[in-house]
Amino acid sequence: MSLAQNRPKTEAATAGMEAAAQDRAWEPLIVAFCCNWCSYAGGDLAGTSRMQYPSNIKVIRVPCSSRMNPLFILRAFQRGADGVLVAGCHPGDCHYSTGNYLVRRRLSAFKRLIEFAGLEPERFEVRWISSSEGDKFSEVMREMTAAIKALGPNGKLRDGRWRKIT
Amino acid sequence: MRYRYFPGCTVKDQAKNMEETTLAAAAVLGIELEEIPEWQCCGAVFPLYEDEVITLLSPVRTLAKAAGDPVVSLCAACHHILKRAQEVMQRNAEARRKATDFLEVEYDGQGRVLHFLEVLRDDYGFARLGQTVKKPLAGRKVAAYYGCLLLRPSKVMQFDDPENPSIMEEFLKALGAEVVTTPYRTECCGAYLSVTQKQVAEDTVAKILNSAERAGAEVIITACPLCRYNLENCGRTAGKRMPVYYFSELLAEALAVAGTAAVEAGEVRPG
Amino acid sequence: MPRVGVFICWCGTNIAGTVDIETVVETARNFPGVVHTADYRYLCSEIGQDLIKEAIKNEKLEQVVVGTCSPRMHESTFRKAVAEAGLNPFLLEVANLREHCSWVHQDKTEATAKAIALLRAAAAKAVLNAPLIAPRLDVEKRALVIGGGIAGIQAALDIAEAGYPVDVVEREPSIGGRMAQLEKTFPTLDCAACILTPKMVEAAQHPQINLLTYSEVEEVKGFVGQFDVKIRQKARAIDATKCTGCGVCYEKCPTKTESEFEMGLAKRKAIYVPFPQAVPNVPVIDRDNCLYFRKGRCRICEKECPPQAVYFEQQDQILERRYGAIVVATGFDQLNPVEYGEYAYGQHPDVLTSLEFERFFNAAGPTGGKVVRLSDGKPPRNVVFIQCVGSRDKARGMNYCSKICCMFTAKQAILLKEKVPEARSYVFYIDVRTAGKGYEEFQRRAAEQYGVAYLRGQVGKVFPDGDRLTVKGVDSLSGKTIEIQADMVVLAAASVARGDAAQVGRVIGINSDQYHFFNEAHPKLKPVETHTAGIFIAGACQAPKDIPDSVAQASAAAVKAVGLLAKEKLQGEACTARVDQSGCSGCLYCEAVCPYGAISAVQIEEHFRGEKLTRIVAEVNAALCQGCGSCTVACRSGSINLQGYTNAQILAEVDAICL
Amino acid sequence: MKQTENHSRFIEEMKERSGQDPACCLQCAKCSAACPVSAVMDLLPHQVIRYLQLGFTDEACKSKTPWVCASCFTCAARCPRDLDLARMMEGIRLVALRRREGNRLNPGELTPEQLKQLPQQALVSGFRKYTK
Repeated sequence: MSLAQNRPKTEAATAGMEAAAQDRAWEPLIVAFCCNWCSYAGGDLAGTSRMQYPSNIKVIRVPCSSRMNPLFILRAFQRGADGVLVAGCHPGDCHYSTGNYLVRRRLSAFKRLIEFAGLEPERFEVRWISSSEGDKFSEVMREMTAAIKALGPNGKLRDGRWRKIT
Repeated sequence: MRYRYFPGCTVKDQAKNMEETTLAAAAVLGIELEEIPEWQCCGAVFPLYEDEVITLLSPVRTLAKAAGDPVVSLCAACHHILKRAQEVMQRNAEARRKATDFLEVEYDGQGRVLHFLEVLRDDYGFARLGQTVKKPLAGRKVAAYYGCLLLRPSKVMQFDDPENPSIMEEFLKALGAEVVTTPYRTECCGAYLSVTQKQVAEDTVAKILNSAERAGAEVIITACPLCRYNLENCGRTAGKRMPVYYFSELLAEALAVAGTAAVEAGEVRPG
Repeated sequence: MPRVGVFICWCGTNIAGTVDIETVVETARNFPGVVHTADYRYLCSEIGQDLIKEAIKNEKLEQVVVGTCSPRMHESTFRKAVAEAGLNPFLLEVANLREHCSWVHQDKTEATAKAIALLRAAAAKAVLNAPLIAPRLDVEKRALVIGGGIAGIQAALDIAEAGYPVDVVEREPSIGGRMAQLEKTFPTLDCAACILTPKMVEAAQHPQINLLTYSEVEEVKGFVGQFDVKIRQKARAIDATKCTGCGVCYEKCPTKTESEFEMGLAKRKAIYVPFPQAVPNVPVIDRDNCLYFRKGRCRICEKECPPQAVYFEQQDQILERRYGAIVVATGFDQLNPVEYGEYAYGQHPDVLTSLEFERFFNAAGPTGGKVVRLSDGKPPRNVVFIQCVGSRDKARGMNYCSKICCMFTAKQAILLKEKVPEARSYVFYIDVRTAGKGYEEFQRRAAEQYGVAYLRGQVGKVFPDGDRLTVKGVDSLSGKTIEIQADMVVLAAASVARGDAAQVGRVIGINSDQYHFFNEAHPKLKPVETHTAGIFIAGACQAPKDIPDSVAQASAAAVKAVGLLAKEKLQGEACTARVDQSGCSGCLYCEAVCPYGAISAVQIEEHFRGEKLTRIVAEVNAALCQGCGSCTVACRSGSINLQGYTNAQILAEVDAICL
Repeated sequence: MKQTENHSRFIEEMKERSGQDPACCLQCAKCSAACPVSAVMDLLPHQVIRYLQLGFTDEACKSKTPWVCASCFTCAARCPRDLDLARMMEGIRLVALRRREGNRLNPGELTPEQLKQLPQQALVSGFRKYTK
């Protein structure tokens, strides 16, 4: 039995998710891959400090930004993400010493590739956010959301069977 | 070396000798100062409130006319306002749009905005100036007075160290003068308070001149007509007789520029 | 499809206030594999954990998903709970519904939708979880302490007393650090040397402690329990086994240069010990200034040395050693206030930093213990102390409070009154911060019994006018501007991280904050740990700190190090990389990117159509692998996977979030 | 003294137009110590900011201080919280001027001698600062 059933329902909850979603204008979906040691922790600090940012961003935790296989990013675009962010420790501060140097090289090449494939380069960003930069974390999230909102929905690289462009 | 020259109102009237001595010296040094045609007042005050765009129009018009060529001025106030207006044009897209739309010009903050002293330091070089000097001001004990507008805010003006500047001292050294440093050289002289509350300006000026005197200065130089007015007028009230010159007057003297109105009028004279 | 249980935590109102729990639970019920859902006010409580354990048993759950606070907070708690119920602890996934959702969003509909997405991703990853076993690792029973100030000395003594050998690496020729530079310590005014020197000697004589002075750490490799460290022992040009510390060499040396220990206020010789009580009492030749090293002649010290200990040909030595734990205690610097032109520091000899002023009180200091003006050698009558020079200053300095300045200024004002009874002290302050045992009483004593004038305000400018300093300040309480004709001005410059702290942190492998102070693992609950297991921090390298705090933190770090060294075996990383050797082509790109040298080539035998073939493939040493996953991306055939974060799992998360 | 009813609107406008937030001031009073003309102010600069922090905006506007301020930028150059007080003073002046509370400078008050000797720059800036 769910304890939640005993609680009074709030207005927002009773209105129903579906109806609410329909009332709203298009909202971008942004997938953020954050390294466990710096950027994910920076996100935690943003939370502890109650630094608000748009809910469009959904974070996936990876041990290190060097775990980022470009395929993960392509998959996100394929499945309907409008933007993808990879965040790791500042160069030189990697928990695993050199991981972010690798990802810096890999993903700067990858960024040019997706640009070549016709995607606006702003849709894919790599940022360095340390565990003490809660403010930077929320700022990057706000900036990225604003940038993607300005670009509009992404249709490129998208698998039409997966998620509809609303 | 060619520059677009913005004189400003004061330099054409009350501070005429600053312009005359500068132009005469510049001619000797091979620095071409080409007056911007149909220039207007710089605005006299920099609008500190971001919604005051009207006050920006005048300096922006001047900057737009220079179209990216380096703009040089002599009056510290003019230079301050041009430099800060340029910074607003670079930083604030909203103000830039409003100002350029209104003026129907194109300007996005490009180009160097310089004070003549910066031209001497950065482009001509004080070392070279030292070699060009014909009549070194040997034995003349000169103090430099900077005032506010050239130095602050230092992030925008980027003129010199705001608390311990050295450009005027190096300039004086190049002219062969004996440099006297006074700790009050960056303190405000009272600015336009001499218009409304003269007593304030008299007190601040007395402090500056007393300290220069104690340090052994015989002459004090400035680049600001208002500073000069205050130092002379309020200084006189306070019983001080230290001569106040524009930097350019000593420059012309050291270069032995003859025939300018200033020299003939006896404005350029040994201290 | 495994049987998945989903548990949602309200975290009081922390999550439930912004996320509609009921909707989330309802939705989660329909995730693939989910056979059980529940929610509770505090899932991390004992009752909450029991709820999970019961469900695992009753519902025969094979995978557990919790929607709670950050996994960095409670993942280990729930792993333990899952393990207690008989499941492998790695069959657990955490969705971060608090730090990444309820605390950063206000709109309940949005937050609820996001919570569902995050939970869906966690559930999608969970169904692909496999049981993992962490390797057990050896522990080298020796500790390294970096920095030989009071914090380093204390940590070394505590570890040594617990029975483990310790090496102390100190960059300077002597241990002692900043504390050795101080004359007196607050709030008791006992002499710094009197309480520090015995500790220095104790450290030097302890059979378990090995002092490596005039040495620096060059490289740290390995991981908790097995750090491989390279230490450069700089050549002193003295044979320490022969030197008796008689001091003839530095008496005879003809070359003088500025003494670092005296903050440049006095001279030392090119061959020198930094201060009389130095430990070890073995001089060093400063090669940048020594006549012989610069010009190839002199060698007076060599001639005069009675035991013939001078040894010009001595070379730097590299010591390579393995340590189980490391304590970092590299200390702090005082900000150089030259940026603050208005205080005339560097333009007038009577404007000093407090650390410089401290040396005036010391009998062995630049003035022989007399407080006098450097300009004319006369004792000062009016001394102005300016607080917060570079502290609490986001424009030109540090945004933080340096914590110790209020106290050391009160101390110096008291000492001044004792040395120069006719002197008057004026302290310009923003706030007086004296939290600490006996601190407030001490500061009040300065104001009430020693007549120190405290002025609440700041100084606008110091004018070196004539032979005195005109200080223009303000007292904000009376609203009066104040001009003081001062003889000396003392700047309480901010305590800052060592100039090369960022570089040192990089070498050691720990990260630092925006001011380059080393970061603790948790600001409240892990104050001496770092994010790198096995490396601990103590003293002012973490943040400005006074002596009692530094000593306390050093002892805490020592206990943590000892606790680690006392372990028979350590549990290693479970989420390690694994090679699927059937797909591996043996290109070994993975080996090149591995920062731990955990990947190597092995030869395997295969039987193919009755033939026996051998080929080269990659193999991961699980004890060395730290689980960064870098190799998985380098692998061209996708044959290396990171356990716990497999390609399939991350793709499943992406799919689930984009649904 | 009491809080002005529309003080929060005033502060909001000030924050937006001058980019300076009085809440950032920690009242170290360095501005007052640095001010070359504080001698003739009825409130020291830090006190004006304190009034704004407390919502005593009317009192801040009535003070002589913003009119004495010479915009020499010394306070801003030395403020440890990076506040530009000159902009804040300008904000107060503008509010008062825009309320048409009367100009602070009357051309008739200037002596013929002043008019002759004062640099144009002083006249123009004086009128720009003190009149609307």
